[in-house]
Amino acid sequence: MIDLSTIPSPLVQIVIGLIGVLAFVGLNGLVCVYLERKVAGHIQRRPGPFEVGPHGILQPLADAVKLVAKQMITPKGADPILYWAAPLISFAPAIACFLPLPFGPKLQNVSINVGLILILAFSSLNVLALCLAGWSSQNKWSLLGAARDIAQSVAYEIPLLLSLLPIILLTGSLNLAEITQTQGPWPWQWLVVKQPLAFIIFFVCVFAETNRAPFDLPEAESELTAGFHTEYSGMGFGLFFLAEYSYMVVGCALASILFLGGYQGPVASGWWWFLLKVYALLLVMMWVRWTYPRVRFDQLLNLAWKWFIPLSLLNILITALVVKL
Amino acid sequence: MIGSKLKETFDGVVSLLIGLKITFKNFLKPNLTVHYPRKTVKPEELTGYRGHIELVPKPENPFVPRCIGCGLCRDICPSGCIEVRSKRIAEEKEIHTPHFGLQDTPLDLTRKVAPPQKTKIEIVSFELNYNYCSLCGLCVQNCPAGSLRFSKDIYLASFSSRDFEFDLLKRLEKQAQARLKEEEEWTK
Amino acid sequence: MFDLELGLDLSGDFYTRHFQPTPSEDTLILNMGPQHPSTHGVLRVILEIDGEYILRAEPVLGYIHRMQEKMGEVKRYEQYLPNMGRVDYLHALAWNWAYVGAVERLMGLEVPKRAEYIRVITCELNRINSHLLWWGAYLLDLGAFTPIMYAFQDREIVMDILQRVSGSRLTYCYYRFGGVSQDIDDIFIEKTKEFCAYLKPRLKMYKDLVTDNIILRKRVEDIGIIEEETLRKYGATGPVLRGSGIKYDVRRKEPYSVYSELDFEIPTASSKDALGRYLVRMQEIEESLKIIEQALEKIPPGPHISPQAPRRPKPPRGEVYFAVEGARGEIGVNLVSDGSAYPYRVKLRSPSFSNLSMFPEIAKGTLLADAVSILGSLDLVIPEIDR
Amino acid sequence: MSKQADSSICAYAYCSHEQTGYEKHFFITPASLLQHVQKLDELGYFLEDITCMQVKEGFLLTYHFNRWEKPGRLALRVLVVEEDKTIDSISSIYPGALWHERECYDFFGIVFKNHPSLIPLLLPPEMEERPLLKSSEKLRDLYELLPGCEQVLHAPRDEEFGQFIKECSQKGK
Repeated sequence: MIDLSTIPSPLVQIVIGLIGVLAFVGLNGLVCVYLERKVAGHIQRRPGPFEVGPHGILQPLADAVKLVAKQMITPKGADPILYWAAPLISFAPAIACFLPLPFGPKLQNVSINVGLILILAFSSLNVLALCLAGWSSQNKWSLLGAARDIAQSVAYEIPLLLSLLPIILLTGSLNLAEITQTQGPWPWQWLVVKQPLAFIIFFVCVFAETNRAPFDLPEAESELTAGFHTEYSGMGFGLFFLAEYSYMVVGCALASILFLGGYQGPVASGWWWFLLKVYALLLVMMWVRWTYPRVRFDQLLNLAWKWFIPLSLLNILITALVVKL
Repeated sequence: MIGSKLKETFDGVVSLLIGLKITFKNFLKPNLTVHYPRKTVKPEELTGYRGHIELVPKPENPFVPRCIGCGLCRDICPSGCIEVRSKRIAEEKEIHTPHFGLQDTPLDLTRKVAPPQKTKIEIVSFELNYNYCSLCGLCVQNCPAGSLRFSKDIYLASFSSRDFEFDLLKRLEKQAQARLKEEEEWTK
Repeated sequence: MFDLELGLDLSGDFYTRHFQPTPSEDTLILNMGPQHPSTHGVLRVILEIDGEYILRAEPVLGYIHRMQEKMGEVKRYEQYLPNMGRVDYLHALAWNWAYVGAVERLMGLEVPKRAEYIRVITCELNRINSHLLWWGAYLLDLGAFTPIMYAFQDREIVMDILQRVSGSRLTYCYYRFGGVSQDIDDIFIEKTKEFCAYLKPRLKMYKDLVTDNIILRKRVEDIGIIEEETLRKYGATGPVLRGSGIKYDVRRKEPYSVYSELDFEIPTASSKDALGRYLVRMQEIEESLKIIEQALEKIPPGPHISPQAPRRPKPPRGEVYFAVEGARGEIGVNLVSDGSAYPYRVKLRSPSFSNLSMFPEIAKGTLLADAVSILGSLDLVIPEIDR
Repeated sequence: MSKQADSSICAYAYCSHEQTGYEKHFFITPASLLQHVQKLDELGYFLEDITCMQVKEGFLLTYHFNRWEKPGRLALRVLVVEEDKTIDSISSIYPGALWHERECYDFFGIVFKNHPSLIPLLLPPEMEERPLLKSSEKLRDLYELLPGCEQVLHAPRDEEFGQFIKECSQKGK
């Protein structure tokens, strides 16, 4: 790994970083698809992908080739501009979210003071994309999916932000690298010990924000066939897919930076600890997906409004008191 | 009120964790899938399996089926997928020439002297259209000669439906040849 | 596609046009199916929804209609046997039994005791199989993907056992007039006993994994409550009926075969909702295990098919009705014979047909997600409805 | 248990469950169908199914009823003549009959009066022919099919059914 801070010009630094992030997002998509299918397979006591390459390791590549090669169909009556803009709007901010993430001690694209805010702002754009996709597809199922997605995202954005406030109160910073620095390498020095409730709320909200089961209501295939992306084919669908996995990584990365000490770890701190934590959390997300039934829509909203928002407010209050005293 | 609500929530969370525990345990257990082209089902697991029907040869001659050509299987088949054709052929019997003392008589006595002609049934063709077969087993059960049985062809696949129109006589012949070959090799 | 003069919406097909929306601006006509993932096969439900609330629902059938009843009239009695495995492919043996039983009743044919016990064992095994598949598929409807794989894991064992005697794995054609086509052997008995011992801890695992899960509970509790009156007016039977607390089971109320000699309970649930139906089915698996174990103990030696069993039955004139308890409810075969080798009329009474006809009534006013849950809890097999 | 179908087995109203699967069956007139079904509804019967059969005399509609508490499959039989293939729909009493009646309409073309939507259920809507109708040489007499029912065919006896209902209500309530 190169030390990004040694590159003199910030523009060159950002360009190289962007290329790196793009490569990471693409690679991550492949790894996640493979992991997801293997985890699902082994939980269900079957091998998962097995035929393409040794232990099916090339299967995601084959899938990607298939998706790229497929015809992109615009349904009759759909608004073509909005329809094809939606996957791009979904995918582009996902890349921006990676920029302020400190992967390692020196491995950070842009070190800005409002890194956290930046990520939260960019990740919220996903709602718009899903809404557009559902609306412009001229499909009733997509429309229902979009409607669900807006309600769900709006509801879960609030506890997501509220659960992060105690961290900001404790560390006094919005800079992700600094927040990492305030935590030590050992698990008991991580913020999750001080803020277990915030961690749980945050993590559950990540599930809802990224539309993962058991909160995958916008795409709920047994109810809405495929929800907002019912009509998408080829890379249109592929981009939604990539974006979903990217947001999952962003969510897990935030969780590991804010609560689990980021790249800091016992013995030797470095980017490997960061990736380890991120992928461990990703595996938990997959594990959960293949275990639970889906919740119902009103239950999902009830959970946000009746449980998570009051609880996270309470958490802020207690934290503020403790910090002040 | 709040107490029961909290208890319910707590139990709910516990149930969620139990679910995770069960799936994790299963995650660690070995796969159950049979990787088909590399592994196949053991033959003893195929006991009772009904593949398509095939002919049973006579014990003394593996090339000739036991079939007596009665056509019962064809009649009883719900899908009408069996076609049997047979013909009666006279068995060649030597004709006893009349006594030499009578040879000069003008009467044609040969017919009277010859014993009644015996006929036997030869199966000309026995075709099965497996595309329509519903594997009910009525033909096997009702065959009076015990000439039908189920094959164990479990891995039967093809791109063309024509491949499932079987000539069972040919199949029997092939099986008999394979058997002979096997026996030869065995004796060697 | 809007006829301004008549004020009619002319888009859609015959059935959508018949399903005119109520004159209101906020509703949406939604075609759920015939390829929707949770209508299991080829059922189509036309919904009128307001947001996600269902105002009206109308099932449209016939997508895999095969005219089984006509086939019954043009085939001889014995030739119709393989059709029975294909009416309800999940509980094929119950349909086998209903038809074979009707012909036997018509002819006054006595079935050997051993054959009766074999029928009970295999039919109950098949019932377990059917309930397991329902369980998996229902959870698939509710968004849990893993249980169906576990269910298939167990189903595989049952299918192996049944394949041993019947030759097929799904669309069995095993019962014959006056008995069964093949006798069971010791390995069958041994494997069945092993399976009974194996399934009990599995059921415990299912309970921990799914039944106790709070998400599932919230998805099925108080969903799709069916009142007694509705059940009676629509003629619902099977677990749907017992889930509302009515103890009606053909095996007990109208005992056929050797069920009267066996000791088992009819599980009921008083909650009347989807959870009730769910629990009834889970308990029925246990009861079936109990029946199988008893039957394996009690099975007498003897022939597996009656020596008087006709190869080509020609039942005397008359009409019979034979009902058996299938996994989905009361299966009835109504046969009319004119004394020839062909039935004069075959009427198949399928339980799913009556159970589904309740759906418009139950689904009214529920959420779309709940409608999926209700549809799943009715345990529909569409080929059985369409016949 | 020799159960040859001679004339003794299907003696009019009471027939053996062992032999036919019915407890009782009644021939009634089409006009009285609704009021009889109403009475069955009051007695707590549920509708199992409705089936139809074409015979030389016309169409024999059979309504199967059963009860949850006591065994008792009951068949109500109504003969509809070829010239006038209409009968009252019982869907106002038993909404479960809606689909069964549509099915009969599909297969035999029998028109049920006051049925809210008598449209094809199982067959494609554009299909004209009625698949379960038989050609005339295949048709049988009702006498042939249901031996022992001769005396009631020409004069369906509603009073017998009335008697039964009376008995039931006295016993039951």
